[in-house]
Amino acid sequence: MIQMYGVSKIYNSEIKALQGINLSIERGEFVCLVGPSGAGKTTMLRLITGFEKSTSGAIYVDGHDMNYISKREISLLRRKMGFVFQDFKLIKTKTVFENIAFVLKVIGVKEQEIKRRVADVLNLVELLNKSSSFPHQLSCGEQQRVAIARALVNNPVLLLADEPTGNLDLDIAKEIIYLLLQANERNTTVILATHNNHLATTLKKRIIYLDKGKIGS
Amino acid sequence: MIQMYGVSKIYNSEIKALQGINLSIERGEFVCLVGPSGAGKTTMLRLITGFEKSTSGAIYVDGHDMNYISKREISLLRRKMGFVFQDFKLIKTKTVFENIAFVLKVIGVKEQEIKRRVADVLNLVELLNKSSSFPHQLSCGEQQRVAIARALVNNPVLLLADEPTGNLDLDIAKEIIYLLLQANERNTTVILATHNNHLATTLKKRIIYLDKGKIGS
Amino acid sequence: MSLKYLIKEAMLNLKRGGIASFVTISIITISLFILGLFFILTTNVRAIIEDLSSKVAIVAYLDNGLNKEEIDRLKKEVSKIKEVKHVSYISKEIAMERFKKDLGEGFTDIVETLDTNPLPASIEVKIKGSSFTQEEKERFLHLVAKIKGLVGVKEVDYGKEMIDILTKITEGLSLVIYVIGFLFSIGAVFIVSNTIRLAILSKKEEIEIMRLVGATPGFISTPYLLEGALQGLIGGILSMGLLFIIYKLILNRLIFILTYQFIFLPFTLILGLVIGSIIVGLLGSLLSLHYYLRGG
Amino acid sequence: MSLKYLIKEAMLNLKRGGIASFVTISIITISLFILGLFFILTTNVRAIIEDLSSKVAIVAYLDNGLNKEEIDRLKKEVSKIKEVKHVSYISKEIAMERFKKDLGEGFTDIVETLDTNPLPASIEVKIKGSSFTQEEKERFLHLVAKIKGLVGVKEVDYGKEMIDILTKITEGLSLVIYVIGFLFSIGAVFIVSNTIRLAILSKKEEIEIMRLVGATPGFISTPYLLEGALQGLIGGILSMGLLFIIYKLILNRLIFILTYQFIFLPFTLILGLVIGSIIVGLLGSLLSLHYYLRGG
Ligand SMILES: Nc1ncnc2c1ncn2[C@@H]1O[C@H](COP(=O)(O)OP(=O)(O)OP(=O)(O)O)[C@@H](O)[C@H]1O
Ligand SMILES: Nc1ncnc2c1ncn2[C@@H]1O[C@H](COP(=O)(O)OP(=O)(O)OP(=O)(O)O)[C@@H](O)[C@H]1O
Ligand SMILES: [Mg+2]
Ligand SMILES: [Mg+2]
Repeated sequence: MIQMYGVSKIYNSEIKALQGINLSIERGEFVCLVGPSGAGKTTMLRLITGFEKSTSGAIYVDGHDMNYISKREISLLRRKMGFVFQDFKLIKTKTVFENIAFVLKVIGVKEQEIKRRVADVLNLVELLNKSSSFPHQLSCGEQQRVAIARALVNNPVLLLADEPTGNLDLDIAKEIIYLLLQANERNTTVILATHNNHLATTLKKRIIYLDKGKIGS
Repeated sequence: MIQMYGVSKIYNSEIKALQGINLSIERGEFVCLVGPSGAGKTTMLRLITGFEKSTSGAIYVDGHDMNYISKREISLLRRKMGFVFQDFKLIKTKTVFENIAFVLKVIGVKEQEIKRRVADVLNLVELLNKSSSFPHQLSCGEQQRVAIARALVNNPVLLLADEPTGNLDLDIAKEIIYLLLQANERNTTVILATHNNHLATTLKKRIIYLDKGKIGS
Repeated sequence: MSLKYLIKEAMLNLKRGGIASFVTISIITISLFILGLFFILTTNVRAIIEDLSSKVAIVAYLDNGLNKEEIDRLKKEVSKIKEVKHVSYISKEIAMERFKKDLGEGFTDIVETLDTNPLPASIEVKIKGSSFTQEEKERFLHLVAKIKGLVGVKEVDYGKEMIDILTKITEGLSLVIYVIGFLFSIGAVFIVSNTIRLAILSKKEEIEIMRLVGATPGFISTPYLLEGALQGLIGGILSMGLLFIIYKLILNRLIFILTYQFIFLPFTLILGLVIGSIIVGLLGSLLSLHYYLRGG
Repeated sequence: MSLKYLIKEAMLNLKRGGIASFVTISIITISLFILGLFFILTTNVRAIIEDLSSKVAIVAYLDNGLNKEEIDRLKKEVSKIKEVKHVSYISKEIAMERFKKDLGEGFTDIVETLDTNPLPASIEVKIKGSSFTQEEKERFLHLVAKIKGLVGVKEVDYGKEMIDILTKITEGLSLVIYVIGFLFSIGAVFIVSNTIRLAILSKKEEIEIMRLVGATPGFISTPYLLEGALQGLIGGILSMGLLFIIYKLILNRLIFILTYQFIFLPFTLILGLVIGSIIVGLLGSLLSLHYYLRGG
């Protein structure tokens, strides 16, 4: 699913967020990306989404060379992915329902089915009652769950979750992790970035350690 | 320091974020506010800062009735407080240094001393090298630490920290908690809101449990 | 992406835009209002000049001793020329009366010492009013020559200086109005498109998020373009309404002072302004969206 | 809060505003440019009318048989009146020449049959040019009466109709220019203040944060107010520069076509526009800040 060959990302020609990353993630894998604050986890996910280009090295996602992918292709690729951003990235002027529905509208799902699927996924994260709230009317944890719901709603082939439980209590966090595992069972490739080593180890899945932009152990 | 008598906060005349809260926090206390996502932790802190008014009931902060406080008084009161917001609330157009320095400029600290104190506090959260970065150039955990530095820089009488370690790895999280404890030892009243029951209990400080807007046990 | 979805989105964006939408539309309204006001001004200046032009007359002095039939035949002949609006006969006697009046009362005695009336009879020809462009002027001179060539006409006078001045004013004003009108229009286009651009600037984040979840630039843009067009439309209509109110309340009341009836903009110009506003609204959106969407 | 800090903050905000600052200043520039253009137009229309007014002449017909000394004395006497610019004597002979010319060549024979020259000698008095307001007109009529009262002057002619028309045009145009100029200025104020308002709308979040850390409304506002004033200043200066360029490149070149020398805005008006722009920029900020800061 994802291959990286000697990937580096340097910001402002001095901040080495990633250095010489070699990595291969197979289709259907569940990978935990673990590292302390500032290790480069988010940066790596950004490169995979094509939101930023690498400074050097090659990245392939689902067969596409992310350095030479066209705008059209990148849009099509992203439609098969699901993202939980660390800062949620909800659209402020849209309600919870609209935020999640947007992902489905982009891929042309019918109005009726959109309603059903959004309701389903909101139910999973226990936010059905917040469907018509705007993001600023939600608690942080609630916003995070909306982000998770949005990532799950299109049954993505690849799911990138950046610290998806940072603002959630243990009970709900467990449920969210369970949702990710379930998705993985339906053959979704999952990358879970977290600073929580404990969480990663209990999952008993493949762990990639990142520190200061380098893969460690 | 803080007294609440029958405080309720109802959003949109139906969402009961807080209900009938009675509470007293003494000067110099260290209190953990624990509850699951959506329990009302952030709402309670917002009422204490005067950022929102309660729907009913009375709140006193440092002797001021928050329902009848003037704009001028509220500004003066806030200068004695420090906040770590859950969503950081850093000013996007200001650098890390400027964000922290602003708090000191407001209270009229001299240019020279501002430089020294901001450097000191950035050193505490290990971000001295990010001094001239803008918030969007930082990782989430780094932004959170800037927020913490800003809250500490004016040696506040009252420190409100809303989930201050949600985006931090265990090592740094411990250091941050240590900083809060240190501040408390210098007689700062600290309220730490967190969904992490484990963290709260290990601190061996007073814990207030919140659930669905009510104080539980 | 159905049209229904698009229009719904655009309306919703507009509504949720709150003050920003309101301010944007206000600025568009006022820009177009000012442009419209300028056009009203020029329309009326043109009307006044045309009015002046319509007062231009050709005086054809007649041969001495024409009889009534000959004069009538001549009048009829002149009336048949299509540029001619009105023909009137001025006898030798009337001409003398007028001459006396022109000279002032102090000199009537001098004139009265004359034993014959040396002034000729004449025909006064009013032409159909129109502004004196260079082209019109030539047509007019052609007409003068034609009347001069008629049997019984001895000499023709038409206020050469007046015609020259009118032509100069007409040509000069047209030029100035075109140049300044052009600059004004450019200015309005600039303000409207940039205001919409300013409004879209605040949508940077939301556009980025949409890109991140796989929406194509086209899919993202269309509702914003429509919103821009809608803002243009609303601004356009409001401005014309405001203009009409100002026209009715103020300009049209100046009539008492100016003894001139102000006219409003012609319908085609109103339509043009509103349609222009829509297009510029769309363009303003397109410009800023292009900026955000050209990246990955 | 030192002045240094304030100015530094304002400049920094402006710089970091990026495209938004740029677009805001552009809109201000263009609004003032259009207003300035309108003022150039009116300034020049006024100048043209004044030019026309300066061509007004009073003709004083003289008594028959005045000798050279008497005429010279009269000329000198008239020259001394302060409104008078130029005096010239037209003898009976010159008057007859002009009369023949006016009548046209076809009638010279008729005039030549006259044995005496019935036309009087006259003095042509040009007055110092100024626009014909109602007030000016009265002063002018006073002058006419004064000349008429002089010994040796029989009759005075001054083109009553021309004066009436000039007065009407002057008064009417002044009114229209004041009304439309007022509306234009209001429009510019509105656009500038609202553009700045739109720019400040995007600062809502940052203002809220500042409030949260204990900054007073005054402390928060001052840099923004200064920024608004700065934007007004920059926009004002740029617009006047642009106006001057357009004036030099286009308007001033129309001279070849119009045989009229366009004039630029008077310095006081330029200064007024720039200062007005600063004030409006400040006001625009104040308005929107007030909105955000009135809450807790
Ligand atoms: N746009 C940017 N410009 C400059 N530096 C950046 C930028 N984005 C990230 N960085 C830097 O790159 C490094 C890695 O950042 P990244 O966001 O990948 O960390 P992270 O592992 O996600 O950390 P966290 O757990 O705190 O979110 C950090 O030191 C950060 O300051
Ligand atoms: N502005 C608002 N409008 C409407 N509802 C709101 C608003 N702010 C908060 N709420 C609701 O009030 C409840 C309490 O929110 P609060 O932010 O206090 O929770 P919290 O305990 O901080 O949760 P978390 O741990 O997820 O941050 C939530 O259900 C939330 O949806
Ligand atoms: Mg991160
Ligand atoms: Mg919270």
